Formats: sequence, structure tokens, C-alpha cells
Amino acid sequence: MNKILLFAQLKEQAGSNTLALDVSGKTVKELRDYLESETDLGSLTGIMIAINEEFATDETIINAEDVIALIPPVSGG
Amino acid sequence: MNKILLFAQLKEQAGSNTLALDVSGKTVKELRDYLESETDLGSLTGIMIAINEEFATDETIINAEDVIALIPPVSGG
Amino acid sequence: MDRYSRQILFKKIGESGQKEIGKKHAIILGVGALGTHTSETLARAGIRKLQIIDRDYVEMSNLQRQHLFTEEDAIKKWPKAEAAKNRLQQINSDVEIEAIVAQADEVLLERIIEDVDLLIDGTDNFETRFLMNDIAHKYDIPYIFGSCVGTFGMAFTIIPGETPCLQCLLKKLPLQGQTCDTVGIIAPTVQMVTAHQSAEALKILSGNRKAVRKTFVSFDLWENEYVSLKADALKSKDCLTCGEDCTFPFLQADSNMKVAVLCGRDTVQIRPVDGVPILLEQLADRWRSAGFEVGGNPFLLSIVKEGTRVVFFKDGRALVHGTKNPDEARKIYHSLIG
Amino acid sequence: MDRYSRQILFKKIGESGQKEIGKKHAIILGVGALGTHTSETLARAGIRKLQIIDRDYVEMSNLQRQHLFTEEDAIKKWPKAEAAKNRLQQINSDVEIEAIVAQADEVLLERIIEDVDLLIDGTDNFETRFLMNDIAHKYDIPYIFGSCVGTFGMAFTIIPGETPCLQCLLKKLPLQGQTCDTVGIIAPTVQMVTAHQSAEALKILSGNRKAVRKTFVSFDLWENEYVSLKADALKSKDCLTCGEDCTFPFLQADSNMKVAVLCGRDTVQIRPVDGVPILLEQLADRWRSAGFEVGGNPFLLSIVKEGTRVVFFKDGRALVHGTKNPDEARKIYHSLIG
Repeated sequence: MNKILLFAQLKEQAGSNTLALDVSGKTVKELRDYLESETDLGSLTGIMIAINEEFATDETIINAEDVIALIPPVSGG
Repeated sequence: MNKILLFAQLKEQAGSNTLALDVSGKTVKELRDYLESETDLGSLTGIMIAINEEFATDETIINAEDVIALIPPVSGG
Repeated sequence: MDRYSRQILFKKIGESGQKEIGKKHAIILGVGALGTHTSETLARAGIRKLQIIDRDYVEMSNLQRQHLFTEEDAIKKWPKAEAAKNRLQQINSDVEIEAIVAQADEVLLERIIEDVDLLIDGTDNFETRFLMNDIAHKYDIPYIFGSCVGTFGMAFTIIPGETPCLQCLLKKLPLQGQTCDTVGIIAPTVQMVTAHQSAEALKILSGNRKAVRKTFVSFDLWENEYVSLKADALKSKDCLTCGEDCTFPFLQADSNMKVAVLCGRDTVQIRPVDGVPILLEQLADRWRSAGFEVGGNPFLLSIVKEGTRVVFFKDGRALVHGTKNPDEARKIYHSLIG
Repeated sequence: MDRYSRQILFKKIGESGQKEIGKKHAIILGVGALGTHTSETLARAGIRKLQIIDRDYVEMSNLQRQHLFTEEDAIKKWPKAEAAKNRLQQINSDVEIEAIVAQADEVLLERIIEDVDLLIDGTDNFETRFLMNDIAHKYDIPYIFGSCVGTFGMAFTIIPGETPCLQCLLKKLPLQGQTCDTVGIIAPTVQMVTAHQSAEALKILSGNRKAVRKTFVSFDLWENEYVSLKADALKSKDCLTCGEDCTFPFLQADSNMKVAVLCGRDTVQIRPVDGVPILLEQLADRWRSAGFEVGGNPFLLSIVKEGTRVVFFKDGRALVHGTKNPDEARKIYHSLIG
């Protein structure tokens, strides 16, 4: 099982601060597509994705028990 | 082996940000005595001690691989 | 456009939270580095009333990290609480601000504690923090602890009846730890502590008690470290502040003159307990006619005697500079004020 | 006592670090919430020179989170850069402060970038951030990114040639994310971002490059979350800003009038690219004699036409309030200024 930490508006869209899903074996790109189609998170274009406290490229493969964080850029300042 | 995170003046006294020591089996009180006699940390009276991100009482027993943090109260403000 | 519109737009606060904030009253004890930051944030946020307490006056070496103060405040040696109030009222004239230029002792706190919703730590010593901790528990008021030095800081929100208290955490008054006057400090450290203190304050003041952080935060901005520690295990039934048979030990007043060496400042503070106000103008006249050089402003007098500078406040308190010897300080004090 | 004594006492800075800070020059782009905080910290810390750039003027709804500004600044609609400069000079008269009331575009940045040691992000939009990111890499200057909304914020220090850049992280200009004008913000969120930005700034300015944080920080103060993420894997050789064949795409200027809808503000900004200065007094006279109500100050004019308020700045730029329609805004603009 993978724990997915949600930040900013993603918390509201999911109605929760975290998700628990088994997404091991998928690449980060596949994860994006999967979450967009299977959850209420909406478009993940432009959302930064980290695995185990490290930003990951689209090709990175997710392992079992990896903790994933979805960080949306916000523009305020 | 236990990782011991040091904060504030303890970093300077140890000459390092962390220590790696096997202190499993000891209580927190025994840890205090041990560190005072076996390291350069000096007196640990009044230093707060956390184990795995949780403050611990003197009676708490340390397990293998526990991560320990030593937090000195500082008075500035 | 409402001045609080962006805070109201944040939906965990909203219109109802903003109304709550606008009804609340906080004491900020100490308006040095921490207290100038938290008082500015709460004044900007639209709190109803702030009482800001500080015994000290503004010096040039404060400006590096103490918001609200200017070079002019330092040149005039304006009392910190008064200088902070001036600026806070320019920022938000709707907030009721009371500046109290005094040592925060049990007598003062007992007198002003009625109707207070929150106590915020802006002090630089644990004696005062333990006093706040006792007062908070005696009157069931949340108390937001914070302290820092160098690039290291800590913050913890104490809710009487729920969380452990400062005595549970520290057991007894800490032996002298590091102070800003011995190892220095950079301003971002202060801001990191006050960001946490002010966020917790806004949760409490807006009626969002459930959102209050339960962990003790500690960080080092130079070493890029941040830890968040659960503290529940330290809550003690035997604690004299928050336990079953609490006696509030730090509210037991002495009855003598209090003399304190101010850590690292080469200064002794002398303070009569009952604080009979002294008449500054009359004293200044007397000293000038005796040939002393006397400076000051409506809030304090500064006098140099035998190379030692002494600053007197209206409540009879004095700071004796250039010494760490309480007896020497007492002697100079008595030689000037009888 | 030296005014920087507490910063010098912090031994990672010391006398030599303080001297370095006193030689340095930073640009703070945007003096809204983030920029007022970082500019205050660096002015108090004793930097040699600050250039602060902002196109906007102070409004009441800014005061809840934007330090340096007072009610009087909002009533007078003082430009933010000028209002910030006034206050910063009261805080530290030794710092050279240049207030630039203008849109920060490639022309302006190319003109002032010489001799700059650090770029600090105080802006509220990614278009300007990508511009800063390009300029930083073209001239090999560290750039400290920061942004926030609600109780969520992020900060990252970009060192050209070492770390990934903002384009590496975000790939392209983000689609509109959340803004302070759509979901609100509380002041402690700003302070948490600026505590990180200012700490990194002091490391860089004092010559402590090795201490610079390598991780991307992101937090939520309401949810009590804090993460620190390694970013190295995102550094891309193909990046157009920091890669092997960089073209700095955000420095390629348009040659037309720029019209921008300001996110969530119901306002359109119109700006001629060459920025021929307009003569405010002459315009005011002309409009008054045509029967319009005209307000303003030496830096801007405010006029109401057919229920729409338009504010003009000396560089020919205008803010058309009460509309999100660029064409409508253009029309009003042209009807007033030709």
C-alpha cells in the first residue's frame, strides 16, 4: 500500500489529507494518469510529485510502501 | 545502533550534529548518565529527550534502531 | 473592500472566525524579538484588544531583529511597550492596545488577567515563562510558549487541562541555557518561532481549537532541521502547575526588593515589590541640582553616577548598567533614590 | 553597542560575515506580503543596498499581512515600493534603498541587474517568477523562490549551475493555481515562507554558501505539516533556462501593449512596453476641467469614469478596476489617455 500526501487544494478535492492506494509498479507518469481517472483530484498537470521525500521524474517507478507527496505550485505572495 | 540528534549547544559540544551509539536496553535516565560520562556533551540536566519523535519519561526503555533527539531549552526571545 | 478580506476568504476562518477574532483579548508578555512579531500579526489580524508588557527600552542592538522599532525609538530610548503601541496603532487604529511598562510579576498578572483569552510568550527568561505557565493554568487560559537563540528555536501550545504544561516538559527552571546575548541570533529564527506562535494564536482566537498543533516544534534554520515531537507522555499528575494538587508555585510572591542580574547584559535590575510610583520630574530636578547629568523622556530617567549609567522607571524599578554585582548595583540605587 | 552585535555574536556569521552582508546588493521583486517581510529583515540585518520593485499601491486589504504599511499608506494609496522605502529608511538609514514603481519586465531587469548579488521572490505570479528565473541564470545570481496561499507555502533556493531551476521543477508556466485573492491567506503563512527565504538570504550574503538548504520546503500551518524534499533528480540538461543550450525564453520581449487580467482582483492592467512617462499633473488638470473626479498623489492618479475606477502611474501603466474584460479596459484606457 502507498500513502499519498496531498497539499493545498488537493486536500479539498479529495476530501482528505492523504490517500491510501496500491500504486506500486507504476511510473510517476502512469500514477498521474491513474489518479486523474480514478480519483476526484482532477487534473494533475503541473503538480510536482515526490517519492520518499525526493522529487521524481515521470519515468521513476513506484515501489511498495513508497510515500508519495503531491505538491501543487501556488502563486500567492 | 541508535542515531542521536543533537540541537543547539549540544552540536558544538559534540563537534557534530548527530551521534551513532548503541544504547538499546537502557532507560532514558540511564542514557542521560551514560552520555554525561562517556561523551563530551556535558551535563544533560534539563535537556528534553525524545524517542522516535515523542518525548520520553526517565523510565522509557530504548529499543534498537530508535532515533533519539536531545533538545535543550533555550531562553532567548 | 474589507481590510480582513483575505483572512475571511481563508475558509477555516471565514466571516464567523473573523468575528470571533474581533472579540478576543490577548496578553503578549515581552515585546522584544518574539513579542513585536506576534503583536504585529495579531493587530493586523484584527484582534479586539492587546495588552503588551515589557520592562525594557529600545536600544540600537534591538533593531536587527525586533520589528515595530525604528532608529528614532532607539535614540529616544523609548520604552518598548510604548514604542510598539505607537506603531501598532498606526497599523490598526481599531485595536485597543494597552502598553504596560513594567516587570511582569504575579501581582501585575493577577490584576490584569480577567477577561483574557490568550497568553503569548515574548519573554527572554524562564522565570517569567514559569509565571505565565502558572497564571495560564490558574485561570484556564491557553498559553503559547516560544523561545529561540542563534538559528535554533522552539514553540509549543499549552492548553490547560489537555496538554502537558511547561513544568511537565522542563521539570524545573532550566539552568541558564544559551541566550541571544551570549550566542547571538538572526532574525529569521525569530520569524520561524512567531510564524508558529501566530498560526496557533489565530486557530485559538478564531474558535478552531481542534486545529491546534499538538506537537512541540523545534528547528535549526542553519542546519535545515525541523522536528515535531509528541509530548503527551510528559503530562504529569504530580505537576504542581497542572496536576491534581496544583499549588502554582511561581505565583507565590516574595515580599522583598527583587534584584536580578540580566543575563549577558552586564546590567543589574532592581525592583521594589510594591512598586510605589516615583516622580521622575522631581527626581530629575533634584539630581540636576546636585550636578548630575540627567537624560530621559516622560517614561524614564537616565543618570550617570561614577561612570555607571542607571535608568529609572516610574514604578521605582532601575537598570544599573556596567555591573553584574547585585550589591554594587543596590548601593548605587540607594544612593540615588534613598 | 553595535547595532548588529547579536548577528555578529552568532558565530557562523561573525565579524567577517557581517562585513560581507554590508557589501551586498539584493533585488526584492514584489513588496507585497513576502517582499515586505524579506526587505525588512535584510534592511535590519545591514545589507548595503536593496532595490525593491512593485507596480502596485497600498490598499486596506493589504494591511492584514503586508508588513511595513500603515493605514495612512492605504488611505493615500501610496505606491508599495515608496511606502516600503519610507519605513525601511526609518528602520535603517544606512541601507541604500531604491524604490522602483513599475512592472518588473525583462527591460527593467536587464537594466538594473549589474552588480546584484541576490534575487528574492516577492511576487504573486509565475510569469514574473519565470522571468526572475531566467535573469538569475543569465547573470549567475542566486534566486530564492517563495510562494504561499491559505496556510500552505513553499520555498526553494536556486543556485545557477548547482540546483535545478524553477523551469526544471515546474516544466511550464503553471495553469492558474490558488491565489490569495481566491482562497485567502493568513499572515503566519507568509512569515513561515519568509523565515526560510531570509535565512537562506543571510547564508548567501554572509558568504556561507555551503550552509544553503538543498531541499524544497513545503508546509501547511493549519494541518501542521512540513516536508523537505530533495530536488536534484529534476535538474534537466534540456532545460531552456539552465540546460546546455539555454535560450532564456522568458527574456524575449513582446513589442506590443501588454494587457493582463489580475487574478481574482476584478482588475485589468494595461501597460505600454516602452513606458514613455506620462505627466500626471497635466492629465489631472485636463480631466478635472472635463468634469471628472480625480484623486491621487505624486506617484499616481485615480479617476472614475462611468462607474469604473482607473489608476494611472507615471510610466503610462493603468489599473482598470471593476472589470475582467481586456477589451473593455483598453477602451476606457484609450478614452482617457488617447
